[in-house]
Parts: sequence; structure tokens; C-alpha cells
Amino acid sequence: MNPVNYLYLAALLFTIGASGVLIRRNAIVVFMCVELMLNACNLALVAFSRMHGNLDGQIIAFFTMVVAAAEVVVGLAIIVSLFRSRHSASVDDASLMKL
Amino acid sequence: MSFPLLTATAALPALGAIATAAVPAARRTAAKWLALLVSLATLGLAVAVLVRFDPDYVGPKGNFYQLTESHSWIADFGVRYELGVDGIGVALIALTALLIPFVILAGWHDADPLETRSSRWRPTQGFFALILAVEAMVILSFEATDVFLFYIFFEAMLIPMYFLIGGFGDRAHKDGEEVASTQRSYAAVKFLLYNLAGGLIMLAAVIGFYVVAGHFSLQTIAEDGLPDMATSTERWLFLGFFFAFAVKAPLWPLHTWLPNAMGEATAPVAVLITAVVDKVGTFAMLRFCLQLFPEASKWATPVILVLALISIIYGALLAVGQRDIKRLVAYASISHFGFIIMGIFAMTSQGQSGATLYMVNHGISTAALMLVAGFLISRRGSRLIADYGGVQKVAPVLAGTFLIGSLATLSLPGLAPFVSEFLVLVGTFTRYPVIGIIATFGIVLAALYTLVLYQRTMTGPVKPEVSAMPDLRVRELVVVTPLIALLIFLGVFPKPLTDIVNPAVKQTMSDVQKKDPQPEVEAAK
Amino acid sequence: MENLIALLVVAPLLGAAVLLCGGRRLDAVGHWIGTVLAAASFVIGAILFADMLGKGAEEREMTQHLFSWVPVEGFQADVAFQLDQLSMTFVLLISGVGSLIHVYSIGYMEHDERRRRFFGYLNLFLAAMLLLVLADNYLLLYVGWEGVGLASYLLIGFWQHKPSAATAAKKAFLVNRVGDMGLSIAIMLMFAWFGTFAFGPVLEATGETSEGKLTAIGLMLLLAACGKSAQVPLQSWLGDAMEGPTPVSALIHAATMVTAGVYLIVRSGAIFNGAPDAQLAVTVVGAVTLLFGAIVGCAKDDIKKALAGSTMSQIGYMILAAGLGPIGYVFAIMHLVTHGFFKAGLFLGAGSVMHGMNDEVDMRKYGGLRKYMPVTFVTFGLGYLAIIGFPGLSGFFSKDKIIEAAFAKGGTEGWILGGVALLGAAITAYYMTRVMLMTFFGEERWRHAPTPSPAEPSVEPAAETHGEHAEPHPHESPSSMTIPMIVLAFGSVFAGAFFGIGDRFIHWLEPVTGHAHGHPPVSALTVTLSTVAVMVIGVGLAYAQYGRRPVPVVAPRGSLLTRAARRDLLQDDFNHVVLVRGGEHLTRSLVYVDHTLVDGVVNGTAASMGGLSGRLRRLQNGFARSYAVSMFGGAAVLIAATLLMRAV
Amino acid sequence: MTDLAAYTTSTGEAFQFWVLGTIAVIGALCTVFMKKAVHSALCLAGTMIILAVFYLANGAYFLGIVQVVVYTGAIMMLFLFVVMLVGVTAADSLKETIKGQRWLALLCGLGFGILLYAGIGNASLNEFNGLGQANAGGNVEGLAALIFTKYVFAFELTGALLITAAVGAMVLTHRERTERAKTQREMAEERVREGKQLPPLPAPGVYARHNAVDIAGLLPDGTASELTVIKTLRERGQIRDVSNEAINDLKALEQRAEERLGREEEATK
Repeated sequence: MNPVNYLYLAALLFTIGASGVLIRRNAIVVFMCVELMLNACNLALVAFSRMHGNLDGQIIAFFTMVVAAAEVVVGLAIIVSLFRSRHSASVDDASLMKL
Repeated sequence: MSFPLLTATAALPALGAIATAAVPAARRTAAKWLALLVSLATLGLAVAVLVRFDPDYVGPKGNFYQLTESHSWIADFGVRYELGVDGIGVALIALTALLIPFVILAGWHDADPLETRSSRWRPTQGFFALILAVEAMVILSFEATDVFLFYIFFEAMLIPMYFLIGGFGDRAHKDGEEVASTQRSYAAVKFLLYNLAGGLIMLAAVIGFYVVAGHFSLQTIAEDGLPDMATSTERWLFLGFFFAFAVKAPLWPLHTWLPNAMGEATAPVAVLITAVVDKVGTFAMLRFCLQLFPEASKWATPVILVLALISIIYGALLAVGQRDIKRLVAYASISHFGFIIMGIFAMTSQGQSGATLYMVNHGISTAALMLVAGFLISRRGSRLIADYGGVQKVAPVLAGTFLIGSLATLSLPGLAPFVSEFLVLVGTFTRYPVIGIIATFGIVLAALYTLVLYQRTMTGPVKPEVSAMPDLRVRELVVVTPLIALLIFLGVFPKPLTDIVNPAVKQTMSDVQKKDPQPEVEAAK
Repeated sequence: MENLIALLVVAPLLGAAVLLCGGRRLDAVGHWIGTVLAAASFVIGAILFADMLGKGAEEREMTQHLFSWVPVEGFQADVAFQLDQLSMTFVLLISGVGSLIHVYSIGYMEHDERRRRFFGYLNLFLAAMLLLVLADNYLLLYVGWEGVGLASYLLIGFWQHKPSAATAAKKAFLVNRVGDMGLSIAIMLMFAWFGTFAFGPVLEATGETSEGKLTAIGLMLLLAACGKSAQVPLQSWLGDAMEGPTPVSALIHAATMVTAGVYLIVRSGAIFNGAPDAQLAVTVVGAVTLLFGAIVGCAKDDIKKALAGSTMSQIGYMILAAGLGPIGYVFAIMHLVTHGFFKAGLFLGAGSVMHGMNDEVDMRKYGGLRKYMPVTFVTFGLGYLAIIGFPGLSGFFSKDKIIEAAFAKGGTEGWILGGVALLGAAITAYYMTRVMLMTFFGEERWRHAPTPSPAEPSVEPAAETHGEHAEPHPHESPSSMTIPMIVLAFGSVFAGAFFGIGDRFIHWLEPVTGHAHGHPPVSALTVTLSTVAVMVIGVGLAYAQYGRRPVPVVAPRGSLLTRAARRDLLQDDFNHVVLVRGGEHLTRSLVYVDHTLVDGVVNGTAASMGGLSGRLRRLQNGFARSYAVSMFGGAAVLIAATLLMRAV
Repeated sequence: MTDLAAYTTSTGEAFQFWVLGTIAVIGALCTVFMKKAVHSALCLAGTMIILAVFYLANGAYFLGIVQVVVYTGAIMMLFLFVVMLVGVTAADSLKETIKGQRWLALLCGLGFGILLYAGIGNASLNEFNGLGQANAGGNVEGLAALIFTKYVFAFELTGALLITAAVGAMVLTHRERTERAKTQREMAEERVREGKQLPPLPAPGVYARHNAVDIAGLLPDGTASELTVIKTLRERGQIRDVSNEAINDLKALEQRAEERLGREEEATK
């Protein structure tokens, strides 16, 4: 089997995650989809590092994880406070940008 | 480096404007006097420019601009602070500096706080400061020989004009109570939008010109000749410039802002618009359109001439149909601007000299007519012609001056406008006979609307409302008399003016590489 | 000697300036200043005349160059004067008659508180008229041309509080402006083709241009002449111009200004000689106006309007003569001068009658006045005899010559023109006799007639000072008015004989205008006899109608022609329907168009912009997810772009 | 694993890839399309574990462990906590509110995926050398060497980022009580001052056929008053509304009463 398939898989997951971000209204689920996209990227990075035979790809993936962790922490905090203020976790309710 | 006379001429009113604005609110009269003195001093400087100006001067490398000043300003884009004048510029600077004192004097009480509570208090200082600011910018745009510099003042002029139009209107009386005109802000916004639209298109053309030429300096062009540009490019740039000037001038069908603006503004401001600010448009056609894009100008001439012709007839006809004194004068001005533009683009030296004289004469004559009309309106508190009648019996001097102003407007021989109008007609006729002949109908229509106006307002049985109308006061006489004297003098002996203008016109003619059509019969001179 | 020429113009101009700017403090002496300055220019004219007589026929022309007026590349207009025999004739006529009328006005305007301004205007007129005849180029002539127009505007509308007067003044100026348009176009043509518009060069250059161009210039000049001299089709203003004070009618609208057209044509003789078609047009216009004016004159009951009609027709004679070319020029001018005398006299007479009759102008309310105002009667009578061409009086000589010349044109044209001229003579005799009879003979109809008639609201201050509008008390006018009338009567009696006998006038003018002796198909004697004959017929008719039977106070309905003639042969109605109404509709619709269309287009674009942006605004629905979609799509597009890049 | 330097992988790995890959994709789809957040979270966790296995298969042992421990162990649990906080049973409908949003999303996703595939397809990925010598000194050591030498600066930055994130999270969520608690009296006065709901709130289930906690009591006019349900349920939107039934019952009662009265009237006649 050609390891390129890992890349194809990553692309598929990424696309699914992106569509999820667009489709779901619940902020938490949206966040999960973002995580999914990040993981897909990680998979691609790991596959690359294997192909090129050096560890830089894994390093990047590692950093991605760390950043993802930080992002999740802050994001979930935001969701919680948002829920406190308007009793809903729907992203559509935060539509104050409308004129 | 001699004394920067041109800069001084423009800087003085600018500083004066700041000083006037700074006068404390209570000292209103002081502000008025300050503004008047500044404008008079500016007039003095303008006279100095006239004296220092040498009509037949030709500078090094054929740079025909005089009293030049040149400093680098925005080096990256080759924008320079570059001033210089030719005959046409000098004439118009003189006109501007001459008219402003009269405008200030005529508007002496226009910005006083109102006695009645019905309308808001209008800051006097601001009024006179704005007028001085306009003067400074207009003078600078007549002096600037750097396209970008000119553009800046050409646009900046709009701001004080906007406030003058929108902020200070006629004090319309309705059964004794003062009421503010609702149309005024509409007129001001309309004025701003029209001119801004033109200005933006011009800005694009200005940048385009920089791309082609690599610099903005007219003096460089005068020395090294024009940058070579593709025909289509030249035409596009020409249109960009011309559009802005045609809006300012105003040329049919871009004229509709003028009647509103002149109708709503006070008479002095109306004079400022039509006699001073609009002149920048026609002046710029001569200075920029013809000198930067000679080929394109020749290419566009037929269309422009037809538009000018339409302006002449159309403006005159609409003037006949007006019921409002000031709007009538506005449409008359549109007709006259048609003559000016026609003279410029007829591409004959008679036409262009005529057009330049016309700018000056129209400035004076319109000022005379409009200011007297303003005095009349301020007495009765109404702009409608129908509200007047028999004024001649009550206030003969006012009526007399009004009549002379009207006669100047219909360009009666012996008064200044006749000379310029006839020159324009002859100049047009020699190259485009049909257009020239049609344009002569304009003089009949001019007689119609001015005389109808005079008859309806001044003659006939005295209306009860005007029966108590006082005649001209001393201040008003001081305003009108010099203007009328000037009208008569320039009508009988315009030679001083033509001597200044002719060389510049000859220069322009050579720039566009046009020769006057020669009469086939060389009559024994 | 040349330097005096300018003074001719300057003197009255100075008077005008002083009087108009002087203010009330000059009210007491204003009229004297005006009169003295007018007389001064007459004296100067006389001096120059004497000097001119001293020279030989050829070197009589003198010129004075004052300063360069409008110097522009190739366009050189100077303020320069040219005084030759033709101009001299006019100078003497204008300043002479002008001074007389100044004197007359002192009495006539005595009760008008704005008399000072009146004299100022009169002086202004003199200055402009003299400038007109002294100018040495067409542009300067144009200045005088419009200057007299202005003066006539001011004087017709002198009683501005009368709406009718103001309207008449405006009408006069406008109709004249149409003519002026012709003159300015003519000047442009000259400049375009000859490169100059000074008399000398232009008239020399006529030989070198095609006939068509000369015709064009000629027709434009004719248009100008029509406007100024009230010839068909631009004659409509003259009748209304009678709204002005009578001295004005006498000076401007009878003696001098209205004859400027004749001067223009005679002055430009060289151009017309080169363009037969233009000449024909001139003669036709003259002939038509001749009859038109005469017919109108027969129908008017207003004494001044009747005289105005006759003026029109007399100028028709002159124009006709001028159109005949070198045969007629001299006679045109000759008739012009004699007409100046007797018509001014007649108008002054009419003025004096009105003065005595509370400014009543309706002849049907006159009658039998000869015993109340003998001097007026005699002078008026002499003028009457002169104008109908009574043998021996001035009108006889000048008019007879014109009729001869008309016949001398030869061919059918000659017969037609001559016939018209003869017919005109007959009608002239008829309506003048009518005026004479209705005014001075018959029963005294004014005794019962309450004046003023409602038709003519007499708001002249003069009338108010006359006090109660009861039965008028006819009385002779003061000497200041009668003396000028007497002088003019002398002129109208002897001028013709003085000029005509021995062809004095011909020799005088020949160097300028040139002269050709025509050969009428019938002998001169026949023409003269027939002229007298038709004159007698005309008088007889009039006597039969107005002398034998009493004249009704209220005008009878009259025939269709009469009613048409009373309305100036419907000319005004035509103008009103076609020009005024049409113009009003045009302007009104244009105002509408300007407001809706021209302005609307701009506002429309603005509105549509607003609508468009409103729709675009909908895209910004504030939902983070739809923004995300666009972002995602953008990313996809980017990738596609890069792929394409790599593909190509 | 030193003989990995080949263009193809071992059949074992291939088999593992195809099986687990399918499951991973299914898990991802479930994450997107599950109605309840909890289910989505669990599916996502599954996908992540499978990814961890793939990392291991690709020779990224450290990452594999981290993926399991940190991601699946920590982050996903955090998700679950938040889901609890917001309400487990709150199932949000998948019904689309924004017009055309879903179609646009699917279109974009499809196009995007196709493009990605095309991109990978014509990318030149022919050189393939396994992690043999890279992992020679052990995978963790290799990473450490890189992290603390080449990428040390980035490492520090991420550390700072983590701290900031932690602090941020605290600030956002943690609300410390700064003023002393109000006494009962003060609350009473406040209520009086604001003039709302002076008496104690009505007990749930009053005038209703049920007396469960999540059912709003009825006001005398038969409308349900949300105030009678506790705050948490209210905020989760877990109130069962039975007001209509109650009102219908009331109507039926009145009708029956009228009928009876009508009969009595006839009887009196």
C-alpha cells in the first residue's frame, strides 16, 4: 500500500470537519469539528515526516497539538461564559454583527 | 530668490481667515473690519503682482510662467510646491482679489445673530473667515503650476463653500417671523456631491497623468515639451480633467447644482460661487485641458462646442421661465459660461481672448447685478419676482444700478461684457459659422430675460409691500459704484486687459498648434 | 479742425453723465444744462460744416482716431470718427432738431418732477445717435446703434408707472435686438471674409468677393435696418412706442433714430451695389412697409399712432429709394431730412394739442381747435401740406424724386414700385387730411366728451397738475413750445426747394454715395403731374368722408380692413400667438424638463445606488457560519487557482 | 522497523489502514451528524484514538502516546465537562435556519475535497525514505534533540501560550464573589423596592394535573408560569408545558356544567 493513502485520509477527514463547522449550530460541536480538522492536519504532517525521513513534521504536529489544547481551553471558556450570558450555545444567537 | 510674492498673495487671506476665526464671539464688528482690511491688503498684493508682471516676458527655455517659486514637496511622487502665473492667471487673480472686499462689504450684516428666536445663532466670525479661506484657495489654484498642487486646492475649495452655502442662507420672512429655508442643506449637499464626483474622476486622471509623464510640473512641460502618450490615453486623461472642470464651470447637462446653490445662498455667497469659484473651472480648461492634452482637446472640440451652445440657449430659455430672482441670475450665468467655454474651444485667438475677458467681465457684471438683487431681497425678504413692482418709483438709485447691472448682463455695447461676448462670437464664427450664428440668438434671449426681470420688479404701479422700501444706503453704494465704474471703463477702454491677456492666448494657441482662419480677401488695411 | 469731431459726441455725453449722476440738487437747472450742451454740439457741427464747405468736394472727408478699442490678434477695433458729407448731413439734422426739441421739452415737461432725468436721457440719445453716424467702423456704429436703442427704451418707458409704457419700452428693445442680431452677424461675416470691419477697407474689398457673400451681408444689414427703422416684419414696436412723451416721439421715433436704417443702407451702398438680390429685397421691404404704414395710419383714432403709421410709411419711401441703388441714395437722404423737419413739426404740433387738451389723444374727441390754438394750427398745417407733397413745399420735391427713381428702375419692377409709391402718396394725402380735419375743423366734440377716455388712462403727472378731469380748456402752448414748432415749419416749407432746385443736394452728397441719373419710362413731368393728381384725389376723398359729414365721437365698427388696420393689421396678434405663447410654452416645458429629466437622471442614479447597496447589505446577515462558508469557498478558489497555476 | 524504506508498506499495515480508516471516517461523519453533543464527542474520541494508532504505525511513537493521553484523555474530557455544564439532553435540531447554508456548505466541502485530492494526486511524492535513521536514536530523543535545539524558541512561545490560555480561561469562567452575601432582610427589602413578586414563588405543579419538577405551575387564567420551575431546568429549556391540556380540561368542565344547568332549566319548565 502506498503511504500516500494517509494523505488522502487526512484530506477526507479535514473536509468532513470543515463541513461540520459550517453545518452545525451548537458551538461545542463546531469546536469538535475544528479539532477534527486539526487532527487531520496532524495525520498529514506525520505521514510527510515519514516520507521525507526526518522528524520535523512530527515536531510541527506536536506544536499543533499544544496550540490546539490552548485554543480548546480558551474556546470552551468562551462558550461557557456565552452560555451564562444568553442561555444558549448556538452560534447563530451571537449574530450581533448584523446591521 | 526674490520675495515670494505669489505665496504672499495667497498666504495673507489664509492667515487672515485664521485670525478672523479667532476673534472672540462678542467682538463681531472687529472680525468684520479685520476681514475687510485683510481682503484689501490682498488686493494690494494682487496689484503688486500686476505691476511686477511683464506681458511679453519669455523665460529661459521658453518657460513663459513668471514670478515662479519652486520647492520640492513630496519628493517620492515628484510633487512640487510650484507657483507661477501667465497673463490669464494674473487677470483672474486680480478679479478675485478685487471682488472679495465687495463680497465682504455686501455681506456685512448677513451673518449677524438674529433678533428673533426662530432661527439658530449664526457665527459671524465663521462667515468672514470662510470667505477669506475661499479667496486663498482660489488664488492658489490660479497660481499653481503643479497639477497635483492645483488639484488639492481645486478640491479643498469645496469645504468652505459647502459651509457658506449650507450655513448662511437668506433670511426669509413669513408674516414677520424669520424662517430658515429648508432647501438650503439640500442645495449645499448637492453642490458638494456634484463637485466631489467631478473631482474624484479628475484625481484618477491626475494619477494617470503622473504615470505617463513622471512628474506634475507644468513648468517642466513648458521647458521640455509634453510627454508623448498614446492617443487613447491622452483622450481618457483629457476627459477625466474636463469632466471635473465642466461640473465646476458648469456646462450643460452638469449644471443643475448651480441654481439651487445660488438660489439658497446669500447674494454675496452666490457671487462668490459664480463669479470667483466657477471661474477656476473655465480657467483650468484653458490651463490644463488645452496645454496638457492639445490633441485630445481638438478631438473633443465639436462635442464640447455643441454642449456649450446648448448651455447658452438652454440657460437663457430657463432664465426666462424663472420666478425666483436669484435662480434667474443663476441660469443667466449658465448661459454665459456656455459663451466662455465656447470661446475657449473655438481655438481662435479672438475666441480665447474673448473667453478670458469674459471671465473677468462676467465676474464684475454678475457681482453688480447679484449684489443689488441681494440688497433688494434683503429689504423685502422674498426672492419671488411676483412680490415686487414699482420699486423704481420708491428707490430710484437702487433701480438705476439694477438696470445697469441688467444691461451689463445682456451685454450692451459700451459696457464691459459686450467686448468679450462679441469677441467670443466672432472667434467662434470664423471657424464654426453655424454655431456662431445660433449662439447670437443668445443675445436676444438675454435681452428678454433681463428686461422682463427689470420690468416686473422695478416698473409698473407700486406694490404696497415695497412702498416703504428705503433706497440704497452708503455701504451699499460703496459696494455698487466701483463695480459699475469698472464695467463702464472696461467697456470703453479694455486695452489694458487685452494687453495682459493676448500674449498668454498666443502661447496657448501655439501649444495647441492652431492658427486663426485667414480672411480670403486681404482687405487694404 | 478734426479734433472737434469728438466734441460732437462728448458734449451731450457729458450732459447725460452730469444729469444722471447729479442727483436732485440739479433738478432746478437740469433742463438748461441739457439744452445748452445739445445746442453746443449743434454749434460745433455748424463750425465743422462751414469748414467743410470751405474745402473742395473731394477732400471734404475728415477723420479722427481717438484710441485703439479692442486690439486682439487680427481683430482691430478702434474708436475713430469719420466725418464726410453724409455724416455731416445727419449731424446737422440730429443736433439741430435735437436742440429744438430740447427747447420744446422745457415747456412740455414743466410739470414732471423727473424732468432732469428726462433731459439726461435725451442727451444720452443725442450722444449715441451722433456716435452712430460718426463711427468709422461697423463695430463702433454698432455701439451707437444699441445706444440709441437703450435711450429709446428709457424714454419710451419714461412714465414707468404706466404698465403699458414699460411693456412698450421692453417690446421696442426686444424687436430692435432682433435687428441688432442681423447687424452683429453682418459684422462677423465681414470679419470672416475681409478680416476687417472698418468702412473704408470693407467697401473697397467688396469688388473682390463673390456676389453671394455680398448678398448675405446685405440681407443681414437689411434685417438690422428693419429692426431700427420699423420696417416690415419688425415694425410692430413703433406704434406702441408712442407711449413715450411726445417730444420723444418727435425726435426719436420720427426725425432721427428710426432713420438710422436708411443711413446704414446708404452707408453700405457699395455692398448693396454688388448684390442686386439684396437690393431687390430692400425695395420690396420698403414698398410693403410704405403701404402697410399708410393703411394703418388711415385707421388709427389716436393722433400719435396715426402719425406713427405715417412715419412708418415715409421711412418705407426712404428704404425703397435706398434699395434702388445710386439712383436713389441721394433722394433717400433728402427725403429723410425733409421728413425730419415736417414730421417732427407734426409731432410737436400733436404734442401741443394734447398739452392743451389734458393729454387727450383720441382725435374723435377733438375738433374745431383752430381758433383756440392758432400757432399750432398754422405750423401743423404747413407740416401737413409738406407731407402730402403739396407743390412747392419740401415734401413735394423729395417724394416726387423718389417716385421718379422708382419708375426709373425700369422693367416690371419699376412699374410696380412706382405704382406702389404713387398709391402710397394718395393714401398719405388721405389720412393726413383726415387727421387735419378731425383735429382742427368740424364741431367741437370735446365739449361734451368727458376726458380722459377710459381707454387712455391719463396718469401723466402733467395731467394731474391740470387738476379736475372735467371739460378741457384748449389753450395755446407756451412760447418755449411754439418757437421750435415755428422753426420746424420754416424748415418743412423751404428745405425741399432749397435742396431740390439746382440739384444742390445731389452735388453735396455725390462724392460719398455716388449718383446716377435714372431714365424713367415716362417723363418726369408726367410723374410729377400724376403725383399731384393722386394727392388731390386723396384729399378729396378724405374731405368727402370727414369734412362734409360730422365725425362720430365713438368710432364706428368699420369694415374688416379698418378693424384689422386698427389692430396694426393683426401683426401683434400674430406675434402674440406665435412668439409669445409659443415661447411661454417652450420655457415652461423646459423648466419642467430641467427639474425632472436633467436633474432627475442624477438623482435617479443616486437612488439606484442606494437600492443596490441595500441589497448587498443583506449578505451581511451577521451569522458567523455564513461568513465561514464564504471563507471556505475562498480557500477552495485559492487552491484551484494554485493548481491551475501549476498546471499551466 | 528498519526495513521500512520501500514504496509500499507491509500488507499488515495496509489491512490495518483500510479497516481503521473506514471506522475513522465513519466516526468523523457521526461527529458531524449526531443530534446530541455527547454522542458527537464520543465519536470524535473514537476517531482520535484511531488516529493515534496511525501515528504509531507511521513511526511517531511519542505523538501517538500524546494523542491518546493529552487529546483523548484531557481535551475530550474537557469537552464532556462543558457538555454537562450546558446540558446533556439539550438536543439541538439539525434543521437549517439560514437559507441555502447547508447546500452551500456541502458544495464548498465537496469542491474543497476534490481539489485537495487533485492536489495530492499531482503532487510529486515519489521519494519515500522511512524514519529508519531518524528514529535510530529513539523517537523521543530525536524529537527532544530537535525541540530543544532547533525549535527551542517556538517551544518557549508555545509554553507562554499555554500559560496565557490557562489564565484566560480562568478569567473568563471563574467569578469570585467580591461583596458579602445579602442577608434575607436585605433581599426582602430589595424585592419590595423593585416591586416584583412579593410573595414567594408559586410551587411547581400548582393547579396542574401533574406535580413533577419540570412542569410549570398554572396561573389562575390557566397560562403556565415559568417562574415555578428551577433556574437550571429553565436555562436548559427542559420545561414540559402542559398548560394547553389543563386549559382544555377546564373547557370540558365548564361545558359539562352548562349542559347540566341547561337540563335543570328544562326540568323546571
